[in-house]
Amino acid sequence: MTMVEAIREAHDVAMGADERVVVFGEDVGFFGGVFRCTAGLQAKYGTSRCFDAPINESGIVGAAIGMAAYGLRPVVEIQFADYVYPAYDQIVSEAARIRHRSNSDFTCPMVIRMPTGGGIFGGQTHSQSPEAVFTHVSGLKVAIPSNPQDAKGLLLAAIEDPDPVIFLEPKRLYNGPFDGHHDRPVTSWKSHPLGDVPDGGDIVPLGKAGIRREGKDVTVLAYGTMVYVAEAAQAESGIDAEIIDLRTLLPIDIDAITASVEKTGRCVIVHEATRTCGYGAELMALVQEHCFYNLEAPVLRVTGWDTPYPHAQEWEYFPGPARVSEALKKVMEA
Amino acid sequence: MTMVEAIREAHDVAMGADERVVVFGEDVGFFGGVFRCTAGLQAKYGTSRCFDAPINESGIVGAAIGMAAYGLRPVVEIQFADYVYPAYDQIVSEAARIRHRSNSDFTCPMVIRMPTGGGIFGGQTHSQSPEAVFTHVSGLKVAIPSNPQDAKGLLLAAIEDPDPVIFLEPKRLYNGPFDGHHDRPVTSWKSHPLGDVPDGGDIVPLGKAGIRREGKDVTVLAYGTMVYVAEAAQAESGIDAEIIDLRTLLPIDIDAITASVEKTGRCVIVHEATRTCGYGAELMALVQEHCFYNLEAPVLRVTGWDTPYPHAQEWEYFPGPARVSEALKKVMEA
Amino acid sequence: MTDTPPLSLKVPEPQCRPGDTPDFSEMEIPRAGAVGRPTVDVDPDEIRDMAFSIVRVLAKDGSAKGEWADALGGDELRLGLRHMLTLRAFDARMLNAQRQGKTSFYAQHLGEEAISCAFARALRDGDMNFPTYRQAGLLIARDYPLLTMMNQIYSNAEDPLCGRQLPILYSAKDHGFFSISGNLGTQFIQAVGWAMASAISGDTKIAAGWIGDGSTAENDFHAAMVFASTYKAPVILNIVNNQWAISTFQGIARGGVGTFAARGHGFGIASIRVDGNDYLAVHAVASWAAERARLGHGPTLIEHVTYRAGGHSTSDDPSAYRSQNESAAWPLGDPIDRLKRHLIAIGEWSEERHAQAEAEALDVVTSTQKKAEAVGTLGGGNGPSPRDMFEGVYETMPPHLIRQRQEAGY
Amino acid sequence: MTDTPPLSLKVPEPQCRPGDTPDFSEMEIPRAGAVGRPTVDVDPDEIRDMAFSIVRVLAKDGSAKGEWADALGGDELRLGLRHMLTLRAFDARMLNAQRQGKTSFYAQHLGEEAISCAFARALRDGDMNFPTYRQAGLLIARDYPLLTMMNQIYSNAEDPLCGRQLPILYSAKDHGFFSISGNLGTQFIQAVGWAMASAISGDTKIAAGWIGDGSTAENDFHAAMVFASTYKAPVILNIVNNQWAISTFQGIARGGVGTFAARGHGFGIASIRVDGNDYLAVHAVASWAAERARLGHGPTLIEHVTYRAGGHSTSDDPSAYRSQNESAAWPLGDPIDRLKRHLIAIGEWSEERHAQAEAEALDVVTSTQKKAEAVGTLGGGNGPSPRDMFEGVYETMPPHLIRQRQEAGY
Ligand SMILES: Cc1ncc(C[n+]2csc(CCOP(=O)(O)OP(=O)(O)O)c2C)c(N)n1
Ligand SMILES: Cc1ncc(C[n+]2csc(CCOP(=O)(O)OP(=O)(O)O)c2C)c(N)n1
Ligand SMILES: [Mg+2]
Ligand SMILES: [Mg+2]
Repeated sequence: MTMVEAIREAHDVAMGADERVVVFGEDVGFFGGVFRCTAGLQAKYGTSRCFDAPINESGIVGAAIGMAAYGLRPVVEIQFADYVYPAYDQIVSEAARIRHRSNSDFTCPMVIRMPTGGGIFGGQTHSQSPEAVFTHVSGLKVAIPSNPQDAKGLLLAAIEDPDPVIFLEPKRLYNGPFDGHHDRPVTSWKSHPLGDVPDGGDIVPLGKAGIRREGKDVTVLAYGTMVYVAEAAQAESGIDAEIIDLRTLLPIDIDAITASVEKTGRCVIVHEATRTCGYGAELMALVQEHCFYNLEAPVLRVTGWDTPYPHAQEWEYFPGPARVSEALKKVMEA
Repeated sequence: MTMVEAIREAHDVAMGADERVVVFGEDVGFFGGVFRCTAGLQAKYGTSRCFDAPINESGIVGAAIGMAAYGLRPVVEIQFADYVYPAYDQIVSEAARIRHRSNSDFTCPMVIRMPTGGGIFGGQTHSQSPEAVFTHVSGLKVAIPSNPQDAKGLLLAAIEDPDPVIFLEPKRLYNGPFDGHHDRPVTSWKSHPLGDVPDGGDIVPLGKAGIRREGKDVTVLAYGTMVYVAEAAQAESGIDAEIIDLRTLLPIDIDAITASVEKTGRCVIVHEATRTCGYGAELMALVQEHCFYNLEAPVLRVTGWDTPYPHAQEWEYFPGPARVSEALKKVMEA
Repeated sequence: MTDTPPLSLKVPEPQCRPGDTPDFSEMEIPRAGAVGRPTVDVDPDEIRDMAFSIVRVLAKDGSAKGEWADALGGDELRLGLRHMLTLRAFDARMLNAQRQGKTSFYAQHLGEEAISCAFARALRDGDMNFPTYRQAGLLIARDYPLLTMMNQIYSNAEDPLCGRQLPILYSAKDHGFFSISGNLGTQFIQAVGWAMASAISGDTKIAAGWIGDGSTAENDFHAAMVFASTYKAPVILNIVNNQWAISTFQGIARGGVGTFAARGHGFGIASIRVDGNDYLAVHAVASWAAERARLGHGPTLIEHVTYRAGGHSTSDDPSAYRSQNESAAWPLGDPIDRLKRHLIAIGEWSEERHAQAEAEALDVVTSTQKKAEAVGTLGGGNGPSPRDMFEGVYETMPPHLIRQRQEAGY
Repeated sequence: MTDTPPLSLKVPEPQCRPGDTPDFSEMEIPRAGAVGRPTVDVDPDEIRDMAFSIVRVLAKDGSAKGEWADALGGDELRLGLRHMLTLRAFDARMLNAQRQGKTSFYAQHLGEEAISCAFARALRDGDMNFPTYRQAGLLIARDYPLLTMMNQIYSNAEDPLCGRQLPILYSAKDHGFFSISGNLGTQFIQAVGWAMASAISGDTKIAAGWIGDGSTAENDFHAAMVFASTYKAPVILNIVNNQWAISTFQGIARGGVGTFAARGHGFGIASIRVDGNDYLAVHAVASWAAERARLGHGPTLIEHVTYRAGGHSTSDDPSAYRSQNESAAWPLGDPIDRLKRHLIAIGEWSEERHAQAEAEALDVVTSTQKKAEAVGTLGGGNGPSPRDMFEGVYETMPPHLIRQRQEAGY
């Protein structure tokens, strides 16, 4: 199934199993969301468990916080990650802090879903990857699946989690894997093993990375769409790279990272977000702190540039396989 | 003079020299701000150039953006950095992007001032250091003075700058330097050379770090209050550390950093903000990218913990001289 | 109080969904001319009822009725008609171009043309609009070059925004048109700030903010109302109520009050509802609000009542969430038909001249489109340089961006 | 329109500043009993005028007047008086403790005691308040232990929040008191969300949001109004208008409309202004709003009109921005005096008993304070463990935090 269908199914499973799970957001009710991730839920569970919200991201999150404090398990959709900033205060000052500041008198189990990343000619307001402004915030968890299997399993884990989870959905992967070769025919999830999603309620645990390819020469740390870009770059460069799909950015699976870098002695970090103070900076710091004496070459970052996400220059901005291959070669030659 | 007086004087000089400079924010008008940084301005320049704003940080920044688009030079105060998040969308999606998205048809010259950092028993909502959520945003500049001289010069530079500047004022330094020894008598700026502030309109340029102490053993990268903590740690550890006061975090003075680390081969990064994805992660990445082959030891980060800023445990949270000294020793022994 | 029954959540529902028969009979529509025109210095309290009525000028028979029927002459009305015809033709061609893959995205104005076209004519040079993506009439009615608009839509080498911004999110300072944001609501408070700046500077210019019915729910709406109310800013705050926000009907944003204009009553702001499909009414109300602002009597909130006859954008299929017949059932008619009928009624126009004007509008648009496509279309090769994406992040490019540009090889 | 004069910025100014003579004669104060009591299912439109008047029960002579004079008996009134006396004594002692350096910060309720004390008695167990730092009466009037409050204020080893949170930002779920945020406004929409959750769950509980006059300017206020209006949430939205926001007078937030209660009219929300220094009036209006919410008639916006007789907080010196005589000139008097006079008037109280009750309240507070100080005061040694700052960031501590805790040596 597609990632959209997997996300829909995760909602369905969770709502069916737990009355406390409620779903709302802009256009998520009758219509089922602009990406159709909640299609059918209102018809099945009624308007008081799946409904349209006013266009107010801060209000959506703020109301969800109140619902979570009451005892529900709200799962809300922000239509695009680019539109989460109005909710930033409610997320950072409230959702992330309520458990700590109240000594667990009140808690905030909720999931804030949002399509993230580029590759769809969405320009600067439909393409952003804001993960780093959440991973800096203690009290939050941040997950980002790269395939339908993980999308379902991680979303179920996020809904069960007792704390607030930012759930980033790489929109370019909704209907098929994408390795950055925009000029080639699009592929669908049907033909991909990870598009084959198990029934039922099995979760993919938060905080555990996945190894997408074992290799001995260099460790590639990636997540979301960049996992496929890394795979393409590996194939094209022929370098025996170990590709790690981080899956959860906060808390990070440091053991998976160190185990790999200790083995390879080299590391390339890939993300779509702008570089300065992006999540790659933290990965770079962690690798340096944990594996300094194993490193045979400087760790490299391949990222989006420090500019707003452009419209016409999408493919010059998007860190594609060519740039990642180059980094792989560079880190091997160093 | 104190840092508060220096900031006041910078406003006064700028308002006197340029009619387009207007100042507003919560309690900044008649009262002159809860930290008194705008005291006297309304009386001198009138209520239409210095006035109280409704308690709406998003509105304050949003209105200032409109004023900047008109051609004014707004300087707004956010009462505490902890309260800037409601304005995050206006800052990130608007102020930072207007020049780029309009191809300079419209621009956004404005300064957003806010007291930052802890050390005053302000608890989790009067102590935060949110610099990293701004340094990740292309289109913004971020400055943070550590003394009255820089406060005046950097603020004047920020007001003259053609682009939006986030101006962080370490509130623990408003009335005197503070090295983390909270149990010792407070010192004032009078007795400090950097409290001696030149008259007139000389600026301290954005993007240029200051070397606070030359040394050959290890480079300490610090800013704001941490500069004094670093000085104390240096003195107490006796290690010949070179202490760099970054002063501007975006754009960063990479030349000053590399020059120093190439010389010392060792680096300790100190900030008060939470560690994960803090500004220190980017510094760590930059040092690694630019000085990998000069590094004789892992770069270390001394930071606030990944928790909300506590009230009672302030001094266990605050990265004081003891922790920095320890890091200096550790990096020397490595 | 004794025990109470279980509570339940009330979720507003639209009157009709796909398959249902649209019925607007609940909607109270005063006849043209019924609502009086107060003086521009009126106390907002005295015109409370105007937020619950609708200012209308054009009657069914094409005549102009009442105190709001202001002095627009035949030439001005024909010009207005041309602007609307041009906008409609422009939309048709650009929708088509998007289907042909010549651009990534487009949003049309179908049924809403009168609002931006008439409003633009009520402002002066130097005034500033803070528009949404559905007010291109503000540009067309102030003679902004269609070619420049198309070059942006095609993100070609002559795109004035160098391919950085999405199609249709125009920026035209010298045409009183602020750079459109892709983020809803943010610009409403910016318009108020701009107006405050004009007042601070002792200027005579005014600003106009624009927001959709759905977007009034955004928090920036509140900021705009608070600041406009407190500082009596010379600003016109326009709500375009086209009944829908993508798939969400206006009731979700409006809630338990009858109209969006009523929001103004909480702030002591003069609030007027106007028939958004009535060129004369929109122009008259806009002129009234502009004069009020210019004379220092403060802000006006205008709710333009209209209907989004087309899809939300080229990414949208309305048949999934609303009845296909709803547009036909919409009681305020089509703005172009209504102005045309009026011009004919007053002997200033004819079916023939209209057909000719329609053809002319289409000609102009099509020939301009050829020119634009000769320059290039999205992904068609002759686009803006990758260098452009690094420019303009700051006035002067900082070292780290220069390094990145070099790393990128541009 | 011909050329217009230069515009200028209007910045509202308070009636008086230090040195000026306070004058509240502009303030319209209906006599006690003048405002009628509608049925709880009333259409908000029918009670528009209530947002511009003030519900008052207690007359100058101490008698209770009109339809809002509800059935509180002597015992309940004496209890209410005790709650207010206790809160006032508590404030006095804690202010003093702060001056002595036993805590970092305190904010008092002087003059506003009736609001939270009376409101608390109108709710039921299970209902939830989302308070600000100026509603400690909600705890005291529901018998939350003073000792626990003080332990938090002193951040000592028995601080229920382990020293993590500021003094006075209490959290007491089982007393219907949500964890107070240091960020203004954020909780107003959370209260609406909590109420929606109760409705979604078919529960009978209601929520109450709290916000200050100045904080109504925050955008979260809009979110709360929009969601409450759209989903008819069972919530009471309380605005405590104590005339000041630190140094900023209420006119800066209120703007061009006469009252804060009027904000509700833009949303079709029942809006009532009440004399916040009148225990009976606050209790009656709160009970009315609670019943309205519980019966599914939706939200009520209440503006409590009062005066912040003390400084904003221990960090504030009001003499710098307002007249020292303003408090004395405040026309609605003191809530404790007024309830006392009423009790005496109805023969349920006497000066002697009052003096005694005052003494008792002070006793209770002082002896409790001794107990709390015996445990410890801020920085006095016996504080919460540094370990506690690492706990509760998440339900289970993630590896990176465990590492940091070890690095910290705890
Ligand atoms: C902050 C933000 N949230 C969500 C969106 C996605 N979005 C784009 S248009 C739209 C609907 C807007 O409806 P309305 O305000 O009624 O304007 P209309 O399209 O009807 O003219 C939404 C939800 C956005 N662009 N920005
Ligand atoms: C988001 C935010 N902005 C600013 C502040 C700083 N601040 C604390 S109290 C206060 C004034 C609040 O006034 P009001 O809402 O009238 O409540 P009152 O103190 O009068 O009870 C301000 C500006 C804050 N705590 N949070
Ligand atoms: Mg709409
Ligand atoms: Mg107040």
